[in-house]
Amino acid sequence: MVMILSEEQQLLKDSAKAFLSESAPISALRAMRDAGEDHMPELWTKMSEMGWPGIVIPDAYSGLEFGYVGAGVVLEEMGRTLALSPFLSSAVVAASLINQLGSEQQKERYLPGIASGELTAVLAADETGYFDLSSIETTASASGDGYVLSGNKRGVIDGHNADLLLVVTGGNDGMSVFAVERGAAGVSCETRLIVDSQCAADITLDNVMVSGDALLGSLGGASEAMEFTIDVAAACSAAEMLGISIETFERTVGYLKEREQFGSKIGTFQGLQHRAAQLFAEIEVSKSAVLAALQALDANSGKRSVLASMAKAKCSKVVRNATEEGVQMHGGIGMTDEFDIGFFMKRAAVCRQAYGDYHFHADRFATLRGY
Amino acid sequence: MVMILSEEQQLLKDSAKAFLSESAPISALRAMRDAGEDHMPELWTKMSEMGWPGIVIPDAYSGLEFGYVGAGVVLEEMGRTLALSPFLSSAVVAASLINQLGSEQQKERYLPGIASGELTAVLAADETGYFDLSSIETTASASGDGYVLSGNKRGVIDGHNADLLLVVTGGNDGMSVFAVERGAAGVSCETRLIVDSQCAADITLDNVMVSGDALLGSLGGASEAMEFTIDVAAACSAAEMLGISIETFERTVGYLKEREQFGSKIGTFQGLQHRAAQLFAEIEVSKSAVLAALQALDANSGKRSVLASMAKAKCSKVVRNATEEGVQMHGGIGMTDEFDIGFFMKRAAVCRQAYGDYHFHADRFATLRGY
Amino acid sequence: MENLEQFRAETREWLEASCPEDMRQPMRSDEDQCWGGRNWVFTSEGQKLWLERMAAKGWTAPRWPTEYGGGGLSGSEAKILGEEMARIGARRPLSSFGLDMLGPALLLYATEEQKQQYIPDIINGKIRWCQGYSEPNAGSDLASLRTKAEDMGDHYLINGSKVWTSYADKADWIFCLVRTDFDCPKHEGISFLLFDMTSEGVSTKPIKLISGTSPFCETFFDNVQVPKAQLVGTLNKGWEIAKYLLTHERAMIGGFGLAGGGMKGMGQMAAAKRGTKDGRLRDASLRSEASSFEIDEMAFGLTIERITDETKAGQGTGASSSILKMYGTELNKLRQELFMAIGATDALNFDTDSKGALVRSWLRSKANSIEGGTTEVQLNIIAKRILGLPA
Amino acid sequence: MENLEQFRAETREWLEASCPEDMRQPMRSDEDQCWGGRNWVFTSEGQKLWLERMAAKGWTAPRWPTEYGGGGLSGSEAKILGEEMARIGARRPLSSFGLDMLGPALLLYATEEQKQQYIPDIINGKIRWCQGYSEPNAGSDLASLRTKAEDMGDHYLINGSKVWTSYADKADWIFCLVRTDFDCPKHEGISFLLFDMTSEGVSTKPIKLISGTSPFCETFFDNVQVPKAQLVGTLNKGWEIAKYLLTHERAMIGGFGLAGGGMKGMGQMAAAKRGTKDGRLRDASLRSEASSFEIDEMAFGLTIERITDETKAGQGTGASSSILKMYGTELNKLRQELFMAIGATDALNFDTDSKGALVRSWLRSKANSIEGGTTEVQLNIIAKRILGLPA
Repeated sequence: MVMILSEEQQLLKDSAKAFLSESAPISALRAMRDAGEDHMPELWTKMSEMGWPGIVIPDAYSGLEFGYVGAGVVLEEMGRTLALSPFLSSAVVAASLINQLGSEQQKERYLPGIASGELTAVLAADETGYFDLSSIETTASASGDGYVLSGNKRGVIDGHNADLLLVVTGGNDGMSVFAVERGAAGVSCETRLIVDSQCAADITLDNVMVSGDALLGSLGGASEAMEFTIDVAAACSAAEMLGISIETFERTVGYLKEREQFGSKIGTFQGLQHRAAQLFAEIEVSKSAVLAALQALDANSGKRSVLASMAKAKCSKVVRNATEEGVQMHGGIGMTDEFDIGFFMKRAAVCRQAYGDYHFHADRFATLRGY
Repeated sequence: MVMILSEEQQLLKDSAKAFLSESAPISALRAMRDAGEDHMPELWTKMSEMGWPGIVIPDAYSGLEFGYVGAGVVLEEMGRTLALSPFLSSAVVAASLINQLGSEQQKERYLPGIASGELTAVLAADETGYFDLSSIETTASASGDGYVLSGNKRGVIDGHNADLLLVVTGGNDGMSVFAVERGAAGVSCETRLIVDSQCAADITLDNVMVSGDALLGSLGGASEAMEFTIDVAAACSAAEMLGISIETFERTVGYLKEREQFGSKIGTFQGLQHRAAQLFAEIEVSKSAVLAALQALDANSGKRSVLASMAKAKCSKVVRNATEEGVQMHGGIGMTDEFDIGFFMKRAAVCRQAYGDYHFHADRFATLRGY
Repeated sequence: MENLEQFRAETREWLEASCPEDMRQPMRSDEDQCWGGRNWVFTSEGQKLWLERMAAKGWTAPRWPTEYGGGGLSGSEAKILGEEMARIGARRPLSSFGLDMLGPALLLYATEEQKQQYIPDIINGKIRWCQGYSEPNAGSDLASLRTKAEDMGDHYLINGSKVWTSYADKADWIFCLVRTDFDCPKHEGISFLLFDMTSEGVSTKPIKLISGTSPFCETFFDNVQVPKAQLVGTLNKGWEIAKYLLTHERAMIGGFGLAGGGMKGMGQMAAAKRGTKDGRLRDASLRSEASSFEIDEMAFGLTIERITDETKAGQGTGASSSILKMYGTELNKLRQELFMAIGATDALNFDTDSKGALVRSWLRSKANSIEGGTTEVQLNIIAKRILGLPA
Repeated sequence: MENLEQFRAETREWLEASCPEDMRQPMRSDEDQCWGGRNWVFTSEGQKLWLERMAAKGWTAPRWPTEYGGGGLSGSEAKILGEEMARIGARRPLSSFGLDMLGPALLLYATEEQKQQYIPDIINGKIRWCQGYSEPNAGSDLASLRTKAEDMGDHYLINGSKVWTSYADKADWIFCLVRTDFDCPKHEGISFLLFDMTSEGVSTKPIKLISGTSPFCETFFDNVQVPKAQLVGTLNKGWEIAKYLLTHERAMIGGFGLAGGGMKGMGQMAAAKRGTKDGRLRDASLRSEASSFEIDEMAFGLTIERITDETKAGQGTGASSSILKMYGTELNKLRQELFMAIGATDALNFDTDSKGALVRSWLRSKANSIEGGTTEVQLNIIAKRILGLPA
């Protein structure tokens, strides 16, 4: 596959960049936080008007069918301005899972709503904090024509704002996924503020009754679709981290060119120059990792999972390096809340944990590579 | 314990330094290699005349009873000049094992000879190349009053020159150690040149008959003494690596002060300055690691094994860093055989592998620390 | 040796009798520290008693001379006191820049009158000090400071501002670098002044950090009058005291590299939270990282011990404070990264209660390699002063 | 697209028919490469046939113009050829500095006569070239070269010496940087000459490396006469060609960062040698290091692909060769470290036979970050040319 963006993908990227720098600059995030809010509903409305929530959704369900490379370039730009939205969680991750696993009726029921941005869905899988899906203890018991779900889900970002929860159950029969309305009887959310000014929800399902058609796919048959979804989440979250790395790096290099110490621009110090050059190379390398993983999703190639975990692991390391150097090279001012660089470090912390951290994906990578 | 050398220890270190720089400079190693030799018998004779082989051996067996800190400071100086001798393998490691495990008679039989330098002994334990003592397959079967030993030992450095092999056997009964004369019927050595100009021997024991008093300690009862011996080997080999690191570093800093490029001394470049400063700090830290591990051996403290593996792991990393930077900062000339810096990298490769590499000791450390 | 054993026995007995139960609990957060000062509100009766009892023996400053209220202990005795306090988990009775920084400088540079006036109130925690060093835009180039002290006959008139003043909004007095001569190289013409933060013309403004807390302030001086008796050391030679204090500060910050007393090891903590398999931490990649960290942490702790012992024995290596500062702070940043990995998604909590402590502490740690002289400045010092590399 | 599929099918068929069996075996060591040249002794009939057959199609230089004997393939066709060769594990028929370095420069800078004269013999492997760049004491400061070429009317007279000349003792001709003007800034006054290594006055002396091998030489020129027709490009403007070639060289050396074709992954290799437990590499610490390495290795391989594709599409980023050189060589050093860790004590063998190959290759790799412009030089280039950081 040729590793450059197509003309359409490049256009989408350019327009995302223009829109986000205009409508969702860092100052918008700061204003949201200072107002005590934890999400940006108006921004989501605007994104929805542009059709973004439908980027990965097939045309048949009112999506744009633009693919994962498309979603990735938008996420990269979102990473640059730290725009907050349910794009990744609902329009990319949850939509992909429904599209993989759902019946024709279920897709028709949910996907157009997600594509229009009116319905937001979120994956409620992890119970350990470590994205350890082998330890899922939430149960589904058959009851009449439907099921009764019980269990606890942990750290579902923006879970309290979503309309629909894609609840993963485990047990001896294997993994299953149920589409559960957040408002359903027996569902309760405990929300907590997290470091990037969003909220995460710990969700309790206490004997939640759902009808038979809430089950996506077959009982115990979700493993393959979940693997695909992990790949989607990993590669797309890597794209967001790439955007954070690039923006943090550019701001830092800009600062090196302007800040003076000991009578010289600090950018003249070779110690800093070499570290900046190394970081630049790492970012170039992570760009390729992300693009390859996204392309493999679009092609559904056999190397999809290996590439996705590679990209998530690599970008987790690089974004840590980029944000640490960002703060360090800015010095004291980089530590102040008044200055924006800390926002990147905070969002990076959330992205690094989301959908499996470095250790999770390095382990998955090794396992997939046969050792 | 006060972390400084006693006056006696400092004196020993100073005299070792003086002796080695005079009698065993790098040029001696080069001459040995170029002559196609693999050890330095005359140097060993001189060391023996000074009593070094008896440093860790108790006074009761004609040793100096000077302890492991004493052995460590000598090894550090040996690392600085890359002096080749059976000091570590025979006088420190093998002597310690005999002293731990042997009966009064056995100690009297072997230790005075080792202390005088006339007898050299060597540990023949590993069969995997990874110092994995849980996989020992060499067997000892009772036969009359004695035993029959069979098995293969791998990569025993200087094994073909030693008089006595301390053969470790395994099996369900646990580890045992036998003192076997290298010349015994059924013992054969295949030697091969290794990178630091020594030889290593792959040793085959083919139904080697030994008498009952060849068994050190009880049958299957060697585990505890072997743990002690691993600690001795790890801490003392760390001391040798420390010496290599220090010497390589000093030569490299010297070069930075004299070599000119682009019209300046290369030592003025901040990129190199910062790396040199970081390496200096790492060497300072590994000094403490080594001293603490050696002191813990002398005190036989409860933290002995943790400290020994810590020191070996840390010094393995630092000596790799020091020798890599040594070659890199010297540039092309550092890659030539004519120049001495490569000798340090080669010996470091051997020390890093000997008695368990970084991975071995990092794993042992984690296990000892309870995780 | 016998005397030391006796000292240990007596100390143990006294500590058992005197250290209140709640002062033997591990600190849960920075909030549990006792800083003292005019406006201090003790968080418990135990905190108050503990400070009073320790101060009465001079053991808030165990090695300082008894004539100013210090403990007068020898190095070996002080070590035993530390060991015995650690044995019962006793908290430090007083956290104080007076103890850690100003005091040692006063003992070295102040007049007898100044020592009598200031040191006792440091030891008993009556006066809380802050440090006026950094200035806006000066950054690492500390000596380029511009806060001005004009000689007005019987007093100096101070105008200017400081930044990164730790707890300036809570401190009673400040020790402050000011420029008393503008017509000379920047390292000359600096003087070292002490003055009351309630003086007319002093104001402070807390700086909010990315961690959400505000341990630092901007501090403004608008025609502040300072009596000349409050100058320490020689006029225009304040940089010497400043360097001495920076060295002390570095060593202190380097201590961040040490694990907290009585804390579980990183790997054990990870195993407890993440779970084990066959007795090993379940996540192999995390296990490797934890062991690599613990190896460095242990070797670093031993290095502090070794350098301390060498210094006592007169074998010090000069810029060791730079090594400790650089290494210790980088190590602490790594420690906090590992805490975050172990805490996993729970660690992202940013609530203001104790649930948010982990991530705040992680964010706070990023300043370690900036404050008290950046890592880059320490590396420059090592390269030039110890290794003698050319400029 | 149809044409490409047809090209693929035909290529596959031809390769199946033409590639000798022994040329489909993985190379066991550097010894298995075919370098060609006047004095080349083929190691097998297969090696000879393979070179002849590929050269006849111009496929030793697939993208070069057919008029000089090249393959004349498009980028897409050349990629397919590469893929099809990899499919059957076909070896490269010819390793050559003429192909990798000199040829591209000749296509760009040489006269038509020079192209006709030199390029065909590069493609068919008749002439083996070496590169005369570095000089004693110049090190990274390449442009400070002092080898002199005096204008003697119909020829230049060369005096001076080179160092780090790869395989100078085995090469037939040299492409060489010489100084033709001493009275100007060092980057001007350099010219680019070609000459025969059998010319009178040329001598070579192999340099023994720490790996025990001697792939490099010192090369001496004592009154060597070089016809003026053998000057490439403009007199005194040779530095431009030199820079172009350095960029090529960097990209080539950066390729060291790639795993060899058809090789097992690092982790699998480790698992095969060290053993597994519950399906996982037994040594958890080694497993973590292997996965971290493979992640970087894979991402780096993709970066070469991406940069190649971008360059084709005219979107190149300038100093990308410096990035690839720096990253690829550091990666290869790490690869060799891992080979050593996996090989354990066996890997220490220094015998001259194949048993010693591992450690020699490890030692050899340490030069990767020095030759072709040190890692430090690449970082300077990135910092200044790409990032625009001030000098």
